Amino acid sequence: MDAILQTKELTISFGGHIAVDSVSVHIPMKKFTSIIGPNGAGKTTFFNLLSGQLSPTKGSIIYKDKDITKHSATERTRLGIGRSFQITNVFPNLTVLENVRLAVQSQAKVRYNMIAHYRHFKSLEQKAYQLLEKVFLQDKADSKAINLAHGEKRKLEIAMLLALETEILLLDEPTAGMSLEEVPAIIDVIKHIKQHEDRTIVLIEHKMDMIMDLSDEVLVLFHGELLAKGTPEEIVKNEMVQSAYLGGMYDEEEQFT
Amino acid sequence: MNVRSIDKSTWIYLAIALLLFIVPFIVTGRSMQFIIIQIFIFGIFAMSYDLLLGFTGIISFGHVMFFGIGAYSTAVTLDRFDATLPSLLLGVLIALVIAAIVSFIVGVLTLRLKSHFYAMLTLALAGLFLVAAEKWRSVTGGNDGFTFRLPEIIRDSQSQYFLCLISLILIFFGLRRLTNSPFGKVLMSIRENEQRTESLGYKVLHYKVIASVVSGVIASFAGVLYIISLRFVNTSVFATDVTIDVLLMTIIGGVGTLIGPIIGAGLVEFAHHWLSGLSEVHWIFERWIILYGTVYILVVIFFPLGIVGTIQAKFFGRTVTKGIKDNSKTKAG
Amino acid sequence: MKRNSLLKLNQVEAYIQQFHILHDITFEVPKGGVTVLLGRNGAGKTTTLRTIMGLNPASNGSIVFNEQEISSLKPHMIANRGIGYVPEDQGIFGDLTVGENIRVAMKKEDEETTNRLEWVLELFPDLKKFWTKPGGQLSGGQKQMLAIARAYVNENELLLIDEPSKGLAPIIVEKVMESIQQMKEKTTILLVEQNFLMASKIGDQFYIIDDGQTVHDGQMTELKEDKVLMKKYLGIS
Amino acid sequence: ACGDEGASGDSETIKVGVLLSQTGALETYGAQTQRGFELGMEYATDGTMEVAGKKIEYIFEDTETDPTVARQKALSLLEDEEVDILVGSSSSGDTLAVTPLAEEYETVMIVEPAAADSITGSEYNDYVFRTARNSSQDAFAAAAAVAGEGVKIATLAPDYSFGHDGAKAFIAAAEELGAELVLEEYADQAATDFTANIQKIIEAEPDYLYVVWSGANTPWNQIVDMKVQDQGIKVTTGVADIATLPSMSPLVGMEGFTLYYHTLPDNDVNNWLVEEHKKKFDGEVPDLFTAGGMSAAIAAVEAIEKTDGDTSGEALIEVMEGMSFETPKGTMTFREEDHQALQEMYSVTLEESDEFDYPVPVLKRVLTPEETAPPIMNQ
Amino acid sequence: MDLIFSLLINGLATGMLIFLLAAGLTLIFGLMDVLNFAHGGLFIWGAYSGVWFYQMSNSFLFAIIAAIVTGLLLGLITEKLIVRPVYGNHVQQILITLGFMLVLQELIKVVFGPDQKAVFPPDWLQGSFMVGDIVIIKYRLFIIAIGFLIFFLTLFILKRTRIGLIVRAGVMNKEMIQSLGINIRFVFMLVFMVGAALAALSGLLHAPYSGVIYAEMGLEFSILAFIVVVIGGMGSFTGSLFAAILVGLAQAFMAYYFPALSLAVNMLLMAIVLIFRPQGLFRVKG
Ligand SMILES: Nc1ncnc2c1ncn2[C@@H]1O[C@H](COP(=O)(O)OP(=O)(O)OP(=O)(O)O)[C@@H](O)[C@H]1O
Ligand SMILES: Nc1ncnc2c1ncn2[C@@H]1O[C@H](COP(=O)(O)OP(=O)(O)OP(=O)(O)O)[C@@H](O)[C@H]1O
Ligand SMILES: [Mg+2]
Ligand SMILES: [Mg+2]
Repeated sequence: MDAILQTKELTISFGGHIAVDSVSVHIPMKKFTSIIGPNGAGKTTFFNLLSGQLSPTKGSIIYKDKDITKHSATERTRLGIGRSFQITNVFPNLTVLENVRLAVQSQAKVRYNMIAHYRHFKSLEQKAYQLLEKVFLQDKADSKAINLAHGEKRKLEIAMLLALETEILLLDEPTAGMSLEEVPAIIDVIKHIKQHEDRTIVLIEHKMDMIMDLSDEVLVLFHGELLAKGTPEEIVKNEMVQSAYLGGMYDEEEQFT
Repeated sequence: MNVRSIDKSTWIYLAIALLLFIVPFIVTGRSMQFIIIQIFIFGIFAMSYDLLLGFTGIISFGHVMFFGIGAYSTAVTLDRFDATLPSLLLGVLIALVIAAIVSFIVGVLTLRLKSHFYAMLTLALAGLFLVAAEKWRSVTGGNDGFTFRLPEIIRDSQSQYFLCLISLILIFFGLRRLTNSPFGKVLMSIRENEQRTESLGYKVLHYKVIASVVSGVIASFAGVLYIISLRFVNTSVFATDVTIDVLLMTIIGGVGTLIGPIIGAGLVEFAHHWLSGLSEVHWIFERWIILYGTVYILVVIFFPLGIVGTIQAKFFGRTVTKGIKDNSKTKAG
Repeated sequence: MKRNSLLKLNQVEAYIQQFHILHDITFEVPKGGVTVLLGRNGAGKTTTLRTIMGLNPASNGSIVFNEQEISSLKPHMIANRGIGYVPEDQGIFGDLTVGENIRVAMKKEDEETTNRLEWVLELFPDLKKFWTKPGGQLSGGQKQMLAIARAYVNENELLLIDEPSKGLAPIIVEKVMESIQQMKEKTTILLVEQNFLMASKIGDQFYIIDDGQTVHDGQMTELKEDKVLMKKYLGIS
Repeated sequence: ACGDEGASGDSETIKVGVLLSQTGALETYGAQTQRGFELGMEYATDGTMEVAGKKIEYIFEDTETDPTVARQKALSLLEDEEVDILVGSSSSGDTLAVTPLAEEYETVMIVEPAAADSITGSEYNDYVFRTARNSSQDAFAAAAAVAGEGVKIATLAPDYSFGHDGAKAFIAAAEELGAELVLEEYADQAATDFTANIQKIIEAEPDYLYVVWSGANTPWNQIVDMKVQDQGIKVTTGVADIATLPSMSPLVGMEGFTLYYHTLPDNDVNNWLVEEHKKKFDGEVPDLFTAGGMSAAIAAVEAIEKTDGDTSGEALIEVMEGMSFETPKGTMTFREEDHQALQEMYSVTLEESDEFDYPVPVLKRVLTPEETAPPIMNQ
Repeated sequence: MDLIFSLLINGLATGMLIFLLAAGLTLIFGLMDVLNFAHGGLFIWGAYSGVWFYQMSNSFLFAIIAAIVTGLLLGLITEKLIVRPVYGNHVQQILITLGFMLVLQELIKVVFGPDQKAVFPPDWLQGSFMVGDIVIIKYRLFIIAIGFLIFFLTLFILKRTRIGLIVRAGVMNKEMIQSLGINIRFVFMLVFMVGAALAALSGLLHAPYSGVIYAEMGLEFSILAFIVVVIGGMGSFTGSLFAAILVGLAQAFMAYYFPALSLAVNMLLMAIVLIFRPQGLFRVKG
């Protein structure tokens, strides 16, 4: 199994509180890995470490055989690690289209051009528009991002992430607050990427049915430590996971999407 | 907004520029020309400020330091050498180079600070320049300042007018292109959400420093023009009042627009001229500054986004931003 | 039922800036129990709650709470009439500590309130653990817990809760459900919830909002049976 | 180059443009100059407002103590109003922004009351004359009041051009008279606490402390509170306008100098000024720069009379160089070399007065124009 | 030793004076995040009205009350007419408060005349006494005492009530604090008024210290106040106190030991603090 991303004893503490505790994992190339764990287990923090928002107290991160522990968030994005945010994190006063175009522009490496008019780059705008269609947000292309409903902002997040075309996609609860009607569509988008574009995807979610449906492998974080890992089926059966995370909820018969 | 409407606005701007070329043949009074020249100069200065405030979302209280650098570099060069075109050009070159270096250093030093802290640090640095100008009396003449001679060709008012007008037009269109370039869009995204810009793969500090250098160099050039129009320099070119003036012009015109600062400069200069003139009409207007202050207040009430900003938002339904992030929202998250 | 409805919206309309967002919201929340608002993204659920709170005043229609019109009142007055609010974005004061976030919400410091606080902290022990941590540094789920806790510490007649289960681990969702079930003995709850599993478990009756209008209502038990309706408005099959 | 019409010798009315601060921190000075100038015109023309058979008019413009505004107003005076003579202004910076224009338009400018040495020194041009005293004259007056063989002196001055000019000139003048400098201290003029500076002065143990001060944060209270005088150090300074006298009450008994106080000069012009001023302004007496404004007006009128109405630059310069004229401060003479008017200054003692609730300067000795003649600095 | 002690005590007094000045701004700018450039206007109005009453009544106590009342009233007007429409928007705050500052400053000249005015401490605070070889100026002791009094009083109020919390929460998220049943407008108004009253009071107390008052002093001193609030750490009372004392001591010692730098001392201090502690000296705590 080829690991595209690997952590070694990754640790971070915030003033004594150890949020991620010596986590060593392999993220297999072109596979779908999910991370679950109770609230405050350190999932988002783990993402922040991977994407460079935070730097670890200890341990290292290796991406394609290269130690990137000291790289900045910007550099990691450029290397191919892209992420979405759990708390919606967009450019509030720019239009939806501009939000995505900025991501497309970065991907196309049109970064420091001060001379040309932005409209000169027609293809970028088209691509941004296509991405909006992909997440069903084309109607809102000209609205300011701040005016979107919560679920719509989440879709925008996904479109911006897709625009970066990174090799790894780190998705932090992409469907939180998204309506039941839309969730399957987003899942389809994610599936489509996984299958047709050969990306590596890492997903944080609390929706177990989604995890079951999509994952090749599941990692369980608990109090910052790696509690378990395995296939979805193994994980659901794991008793520790049951008591720490699922709380019997998942036993129930009733299941809605 | 489509390509066509952009073209239209470019034409309008060009037409206005053309009209301005005719003005000196109609307005021949040197004093009125001097006022218009000041508007051009402060228009340039305010645009450079808006690149920081309106486009990148940085409030600086020390922008005057670049203005002063431009002013002193030119004045001292002209004073030390003879009053010829080459020494003027040398002065301008020195002004721009020093401003570029200083704005680069200041940018690297300060831009990692957040909002108020950044603003105050720039205030401090500009304050240090003021003290330096005061203390380095042998070169600057201190607070009393000194006068100097100008090369023949730019000595008369007409040629100063054209020099400033051409500079204004070139800088306006230059900055307009810059803000509409992919680079400019990244600046705006920094204004909106710095951290997110970073995670899209942009090196935010680079952008901010570049913006600060461009802005500093232009401000320095405004200082050069100012000193040419005044033929006299003293420490007031480093005074905080000047930063405040330019800040006001930018805000009154509308942050985040380029024509705004120019209109702001015009409005402030004319309001000033007109209101102070009132004091001769009737003694009741001796305290015209009260009216002047009231103008600011009324602008905020009736044109909350600045003159241009508000008009754009009202009549063209264009989205104009407040310029500065509303921290309340980001903090709460 | 008409007599003892606690909250009653009648043909409420609302604008956000120049956009007409709510067209015709009409529903009643009976005293006691849990009323659920359902609907797709952007339907106007959040806006409805904000309109009730006075944060986004209604331009038309009436909002009657406890037989008094409240649609023209200021948000703090509405809150002081006994309505609590857990907003969609949690509304945590990022620079205040967890403790301060709660303290700033507490209207009284009597025994009753202290008891409630203890009960809430038992429900969400994480909050106790991070009592002195700035709210902004909490994990997404912890923030959600804090937002709920903040609304619970006061004695309110009506609680408006916007998507409480969002971002919570299943085990916590269960706890929240339990807590709501306990709460509803004393307090009426108006809930917006996408997690249908949860909504169907604790909801008593529901309204569906679509494009700024209330388009359907009924008892939760009926909805669970009505596959057609669920498909039509909620996309659940 | 241009602007020949501005100085035309034979137009029917003669116009004088006066630049002064009517708003901002220096507006009290501006107001004094304005009153003085108006009275001076009246006096010099015997109320006819005519000189050499022509009508004479004057226009006041507010510089707002801002060099840019000063230049713009000067341009408007020179071009739009076509004034024949400029007068002004209240601040040295404003004045320096305007003097090049005087040269350019070949129009004489009478500087009043700006005091910077450089105006008639390094920045001198032929069209500039000054009725106001300059900082060096202040210093000479002060030195004359206190310095002598072997006297130890210290200075305290604000840390900007005005302070440095004043202190340096005083030290030079005092050393000339045989005094010995023990400390040269500069303080931030905006500071509220002068303890450190005063402490140093006490340690230096001078006989006299000469304070150059202008601006509102006065050090007087602290000098007294820190018991400077109790240590045998005599404080001396220039007495400024009446508004500042109340704040000087801790200094009663001090020996210093002043350039004008209405009771000091003993001559007809001053008598007229005091009387008319009181009459016109509700019993108020003329102040520091009222006399200056009047002197400037008298200088202008007398010069025009001498040229017989010719207001061209050359004609005026020719008659004004070396011209003597009677002012409220006695006879003034424009020195040929640098166009600085030599004038009387007054050595005074600050004493309590029954009339006012503030101390007033009482004449010790009139310092003759020669005594306070500053060095020529425009070479 | 005496020298150092003397510099210390005088630096401390200056620091306290600066703290009094900054205390109001700590509330308005630090806590409420309003870039109030009219603060200097409140300061001079406090000074002039207080001095006017002082000279009318000959009672310094009466003057203090007058200054406070002036501050409260002006604060009320300023908050209602000027600041209320622009909470949360720094750009507009700068413009409108600067405009109001000009109005306030110019109105001073209309009401009280353009001349500077001399002010002396009341008899019981006049003069100085010696302790050993050190001169101690009475009025400075008084300032130090008042400074500490105000510091502890404000701190007590902020700690004891939820006001501090509410204001900070309100600045972060106005809607949420309203949803918690708090009339944030009213709270803001009250806090602003108190801030204005503190500014006015410090204006009055400053007057006998420097011996004269003049209309332009407002802007000069408000910049100093901004410096102190920022290097103190935005909204921390303890921070402002420390920063103010730091500034006072730095001024005193620099003027003695490095007089060449004394013009630059405030700016240097601020630059150094911000470069090495970008968040200010103290983090804000309720
Ligand atoms: N400030 C605004 N300006 C313009 N339109 C807005 C604004 N805020 C919200 N809207 C629009 O109003 C509609 C209703 O939004 P609302 O937040 O009430 O939806 P919602 O039902 O809560 O959706 P979600 O389930 O995604 O939270 C959306 O279409 C949204 O785009
Ligand atoms: N910047 C920070 N400073 C201090 N503590 C932090 C910071 N970020 C996170 N933490 C703490 O680290 C722990 C892990 O947080 P994290 O956000 O990673 O949790 P999570 O697993 O993503 O939870 P959730 O499912 O609720 O989002 C939490 O207790 C949180 O309070
Ligand atoms: Mg998380
Ligand atoms: Mg919603």
